[in-house]
Amino acid sequence: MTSTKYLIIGNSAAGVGCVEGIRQTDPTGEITLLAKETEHAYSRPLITYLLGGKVDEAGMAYRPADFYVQQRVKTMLGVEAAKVDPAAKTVTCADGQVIGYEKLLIANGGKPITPPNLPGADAPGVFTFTTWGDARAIEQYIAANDVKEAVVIGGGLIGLKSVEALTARGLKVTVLELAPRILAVTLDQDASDLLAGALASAGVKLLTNTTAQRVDLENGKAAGVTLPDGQKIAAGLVILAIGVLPDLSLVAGSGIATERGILADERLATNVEGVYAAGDVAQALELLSGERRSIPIWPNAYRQGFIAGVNMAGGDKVYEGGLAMNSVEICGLATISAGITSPPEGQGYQVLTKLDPKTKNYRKLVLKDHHLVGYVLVGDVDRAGIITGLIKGRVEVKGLEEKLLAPDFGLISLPAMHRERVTAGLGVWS
Amino acid sequence: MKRIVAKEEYCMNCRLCEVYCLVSHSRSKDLIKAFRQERGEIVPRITVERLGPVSFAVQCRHCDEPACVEACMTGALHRDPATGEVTHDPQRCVGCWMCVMVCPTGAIRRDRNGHVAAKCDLCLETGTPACVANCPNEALVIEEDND
Amino acid sequence: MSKRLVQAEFNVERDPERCIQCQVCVRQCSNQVHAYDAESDQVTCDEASCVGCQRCATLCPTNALTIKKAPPEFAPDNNWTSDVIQNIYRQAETGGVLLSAMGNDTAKVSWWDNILLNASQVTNPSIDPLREPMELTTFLGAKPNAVELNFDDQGGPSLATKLAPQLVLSTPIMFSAMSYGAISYNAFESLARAAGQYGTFANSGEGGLHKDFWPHGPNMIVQVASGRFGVDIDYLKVAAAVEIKIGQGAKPGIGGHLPGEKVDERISQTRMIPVGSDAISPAPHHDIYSIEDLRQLIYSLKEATRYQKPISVKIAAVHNVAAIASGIVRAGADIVAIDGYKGGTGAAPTMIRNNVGIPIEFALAAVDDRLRQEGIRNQASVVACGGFRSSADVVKAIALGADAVYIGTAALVALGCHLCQKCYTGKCNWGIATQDPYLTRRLNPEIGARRLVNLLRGWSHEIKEMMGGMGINAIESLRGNREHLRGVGLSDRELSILGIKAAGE
Amino acid sequence: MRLLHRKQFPTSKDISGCAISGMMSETGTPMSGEAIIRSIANMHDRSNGLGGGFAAYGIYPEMRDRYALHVMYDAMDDKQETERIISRWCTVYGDETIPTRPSALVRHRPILHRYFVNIKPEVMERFCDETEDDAIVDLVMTINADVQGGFVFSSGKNMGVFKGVGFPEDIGEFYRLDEYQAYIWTSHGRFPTNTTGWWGGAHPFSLLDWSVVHNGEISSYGINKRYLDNFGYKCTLHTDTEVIAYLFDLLVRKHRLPFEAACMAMAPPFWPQLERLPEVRRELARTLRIVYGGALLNGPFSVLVGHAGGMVGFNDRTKLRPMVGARKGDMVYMASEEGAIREVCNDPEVVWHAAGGVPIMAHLKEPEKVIGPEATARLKAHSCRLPAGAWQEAPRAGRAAASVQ
Repeated sequence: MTSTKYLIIGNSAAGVGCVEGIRQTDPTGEITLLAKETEHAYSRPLITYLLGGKVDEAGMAYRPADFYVQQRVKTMLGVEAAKVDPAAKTVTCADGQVIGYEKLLIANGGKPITPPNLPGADAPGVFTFTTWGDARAIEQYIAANDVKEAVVIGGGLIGLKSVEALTARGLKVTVLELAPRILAVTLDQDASDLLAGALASAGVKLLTNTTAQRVDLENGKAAGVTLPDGQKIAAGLVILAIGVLPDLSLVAGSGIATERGILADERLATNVEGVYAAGDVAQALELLSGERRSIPIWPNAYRQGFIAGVNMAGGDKVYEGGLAMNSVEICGLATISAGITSPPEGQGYQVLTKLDPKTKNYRKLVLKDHHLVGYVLVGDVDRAGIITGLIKGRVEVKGLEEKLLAPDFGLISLPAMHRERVTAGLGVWS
Repeated sequence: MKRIVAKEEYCMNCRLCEVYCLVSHSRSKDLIKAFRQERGEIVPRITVERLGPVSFAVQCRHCDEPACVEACMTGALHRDPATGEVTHDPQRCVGCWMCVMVCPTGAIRRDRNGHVAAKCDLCLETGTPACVANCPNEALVIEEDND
Repeated sequence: MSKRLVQAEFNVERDPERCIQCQVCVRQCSNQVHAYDAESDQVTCDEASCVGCQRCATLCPTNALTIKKAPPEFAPDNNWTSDVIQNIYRQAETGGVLLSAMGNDTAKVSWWDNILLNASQVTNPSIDPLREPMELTTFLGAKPNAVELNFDDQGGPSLATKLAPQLVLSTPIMFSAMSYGAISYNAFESLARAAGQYGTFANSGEGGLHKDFWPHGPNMIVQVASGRFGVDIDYLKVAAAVEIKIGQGAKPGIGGHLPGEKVDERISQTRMIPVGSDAISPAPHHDIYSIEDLRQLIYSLKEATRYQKPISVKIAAVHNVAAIASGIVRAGADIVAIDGYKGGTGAAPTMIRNNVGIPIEFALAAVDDRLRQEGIRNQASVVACGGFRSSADVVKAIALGADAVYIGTAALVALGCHLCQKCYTGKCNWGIATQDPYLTRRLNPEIGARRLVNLLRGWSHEIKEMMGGMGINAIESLRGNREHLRGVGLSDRELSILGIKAAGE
Repeated sequence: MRLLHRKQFPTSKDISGCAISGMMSETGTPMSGEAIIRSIANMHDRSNGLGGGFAAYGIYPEMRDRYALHVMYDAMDDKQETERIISRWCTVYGDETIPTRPSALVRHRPILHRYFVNIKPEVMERFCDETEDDAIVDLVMTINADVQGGFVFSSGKNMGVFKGVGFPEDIGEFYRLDEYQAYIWTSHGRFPTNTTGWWGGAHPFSLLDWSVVHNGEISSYGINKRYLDNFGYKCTLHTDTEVIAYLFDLLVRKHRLPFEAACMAMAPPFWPQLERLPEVRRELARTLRIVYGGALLNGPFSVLVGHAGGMVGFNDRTKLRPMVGARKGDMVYMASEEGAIREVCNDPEVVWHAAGGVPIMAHLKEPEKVIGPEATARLKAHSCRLPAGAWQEAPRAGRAAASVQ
């Protein structure tokens, strides 16, 4: 059995963040990093860009090639962790290796959701799309089978980025979205409509309120899908982009508490001493609600990993809470949203909107008790971060509401304390 | 670390910092050519905000724990722990605007031409930030921050 | 009449090849000369409003702008010049008094230019101030005729003489009275800081001393003027010296007027008058109708400051200035400041500015002579002011007999003033003579103080060079040393009043 | 050729180079003028024949309570006019032509005459609380200002100035100085550069018993003159030497400053040096400098001041002109060059260079015995003598060392 001071499971944002967090506090302690995938730390969101040809393989690196050497991290890539034994302070790998640790970070991420009752879902030509491996496989399949048409099931972020990549490769794409509109979770109706318009102008066919009933096969390979109403859509490629779920297989039966994900406290520690969780697998503090929620987005993953790393190395850093937010540019139309974008009626939310259909500029702000809790910007997204900062910093914006909607809205209108803090480079929270 | 500090009591809204920032990041490095030929492609990485008589310039604050670096999914944004400088590598940037989404000062702009983020690089190539060098009232100064 | 006859004074030339539409000029002109037309993406201008302050041309990053004096081309006439005609148009339109600012700009000669300095050759080594000591330290205040000593049993000497309070200057140059109100807070702060940094004095002017500036008190001379603005015991105590302002060279015989719109909260506190009320300085002090009254005020101020501060009296140079100065010295003043007719101001009736008073050169020479004739020259220091433009002017003034000089216009020029002479409009684009918060921030007092200190350093060094050339290494030996002055192009009468020989003599 | 008319011309200040030499017996032993002539002749090249002169103390012992007026005239008219004034002001106890030895080397001589006088009591009434010295000063100023061709060039008691146009050794020969006996001799050889010499312009310059020989140029002359104006001194000669004599008279005789204090007023320490003085002296030096700014002597000079009680030598504060001191027994020597001293004293006990601004002094050890009670009382009234070292400070930093003794 080998053993290490710090053991990190996962080689994405949270894992890298953890390495950087540990090294900020403990420059020398031994770190071992385990990951199922064999690639050097890469930018997972870039897989659609890779497929779309916007970045090459070299461009996938999230950190320089010598990053782990520089950080004095022992990497074990292609090794899948199988079981955590907190009592023994060991992790058993799928290949039987047992690794002892003093501090453990579980950051093995999520796993794609596959529809349970979709006939043909396991046929060649049907893919989920969350890893570099998926991107390679899809690319090879398209080339090998000369695919011209594709169906993307799911109008969320992964789905739409897949659409963009496939379109860029010259495929004709149809999107199936079960909800009445795309990006239903993060955007409101108006913003969804603007994006749907952008998709349409790029030649993408969008079908809402529907999904595939089955995958049609031809010679054992996917050849299209059939919708509940019997409509058939021909496609040599079907991408399942319904979403991801925290991958809890590793901790099953270990005594580490889980709900939707692994429960992590404000220091990203689990209920078990010495074990931390971060990233898509974790269920940690959410800023606005004060509850623990799983928010599988990159910035949260990194920050959680970083803070976990600091705390694992003996530091004391508190996670301020994650905020759901997304930036997505579809067919040239930029959209940034954060927090609550479609508040329920009658619960005291104040909504300010400004829409210019001609320029496709849209601003929507959601406030409660004179504090911003969410926003959507479409088109002119510049300086969105100021608004994000106001949400994160819980800055009272009483009297500023109208100014917030102005396109030249800036720091100068903000309360002096907040303004001075951020312009001093101290960030929102210091 | 060194930070560019804006003294709002002496900012007079001339916005020459924007002019010189743009030139400093132009291909030609020439005022007239930059404005004639490249305006629209490139944007200044500094913005003067004004409200009544008060104005000040904002550019990247090179935060201690930069939200943009945390949010950057490609690793294009990086904070040099030795100098504290937050750098941006346009070669690795894909223009996802995650940094735009989180920068609390709104200091990261979208470069319209390259479709990459554009932010203050302290004009490291030339040594002195163009905005500081050309601020006629020393409302922009470089201050050593000992934290 | 619907149309004004007054024509634009300046031409604004914009080089379209160079203009990049950055609009710096638009944002910087308080007179709204420049405007941006978004439709055509062009910057346009309205020349009629241009005052020729050169702000836009200075800040234009591509040097696309040239501001040129554009005198309307009336029929050539040496008497009825364009200025005269335009002034009459103005008065015909408004029925008002013509106003001007800064110093007398008429073509009358500056006598400084007709005085030349001496230098050593062979018989007397000139001194290199970079290698040899060169002393400019100046003491302002009353001096006794002689030093008296006591001797103890062993013959050890001790001082029996107790000196009257003195101001110690590292260089014989001070900043003239310019009130907070006439100039901006930042301009005032620049002067005060520079005075402290260089070891000289700034003068509060007649507008009081804001509490923010009290820390500069050890380098401030505070004025007590006819309006008594901002005068209370703390004001007197915080300063290094007190100056009774009787008159100023730019407008002898008349008072001052700060319009109520400039009296904001801060100025109101400083002047001790309500916000928005006009600050009017009467022409005379209404408690000084005679030299005896002046003596009473001088001694009231000495009592109030427990005889610890020199009391200065500032007068405008007028025809019988020598006799007046003698009276002032005999009335107990420690310092007499004489302001010549080229002295500056924020606002004066043009006719008064250009026609009342006498040049400082003659006034100074006459006063110094008179005080020496009466044997009272050491009883008070003489400070000359009114249009000093260079270190050479200063050297000449000191050689004529001044202990020190006040510089006002030169200091403002160092701060960026371009002498557009429109101080009284309150729209100073250089942030100096204005209270508009959008404009005042244009003067960063850190830069201002640095520039003023540089000016003092430069002039002081030049003074040292000129002294070194004369073979003099202490300012005491230059002061009143008219042997080192020669006149050129001056009449015998002028030479005789100045007390100098003609060149070649 | 009416030489004395020059004094009426508002000419430029006289600029000169020159040699100076002085010798004194501190015990008051009389010496003939032979040695001082040899000494000054040794520095022949420092003069150009346009002026030479001597001051001698103790030469009129039988008339030691009378003021000895040495006067030069252009013509007999001038003499008559002057004598009218003298007789109006003074009781004349004797007068005579100053004896001379005709010499081909001394030409264009004026009429030279001397008078032994006191101010008449009725004239003294005009001077209220002032002294007879003040009245003599007034008389000298009056004659020198009002009489076109008359010039009083010596006015002290028991001393006299002998000067003229020529090399100093020739002037000494001319005035037959080998026949006088004095306990102090000072001398001067002149090298004027931009004026021709005239008899009255030669050194020593003298007023009362002050005599000044001077090498150098006073750049502060313009203000020194106007400063003295304030106190009633009329500088008629346009020579900077004149202002030195008047300044000694004003500071020592009238303001009663000790010699060291007077020298400190005329050549004050630089401010940084002054700041390093011990506190008591610092305040004193500072006050002297502030009050006597107009008396500060600027420019290069070395000067020898003779008076009834002794001899003071001092330099400008940056020491731009030479001054060497030497001592042997009761003899003190001061000269521009050491050779001038060794010419008359081949084995001095000590030789030293005077530091800039620091006076070197010689005093009569027992003045009462030498100059009598009245002159001694006057000396005390004029100047407070201090114990040695009360003023003297270590050599001023950064300047030549005060001595090598």
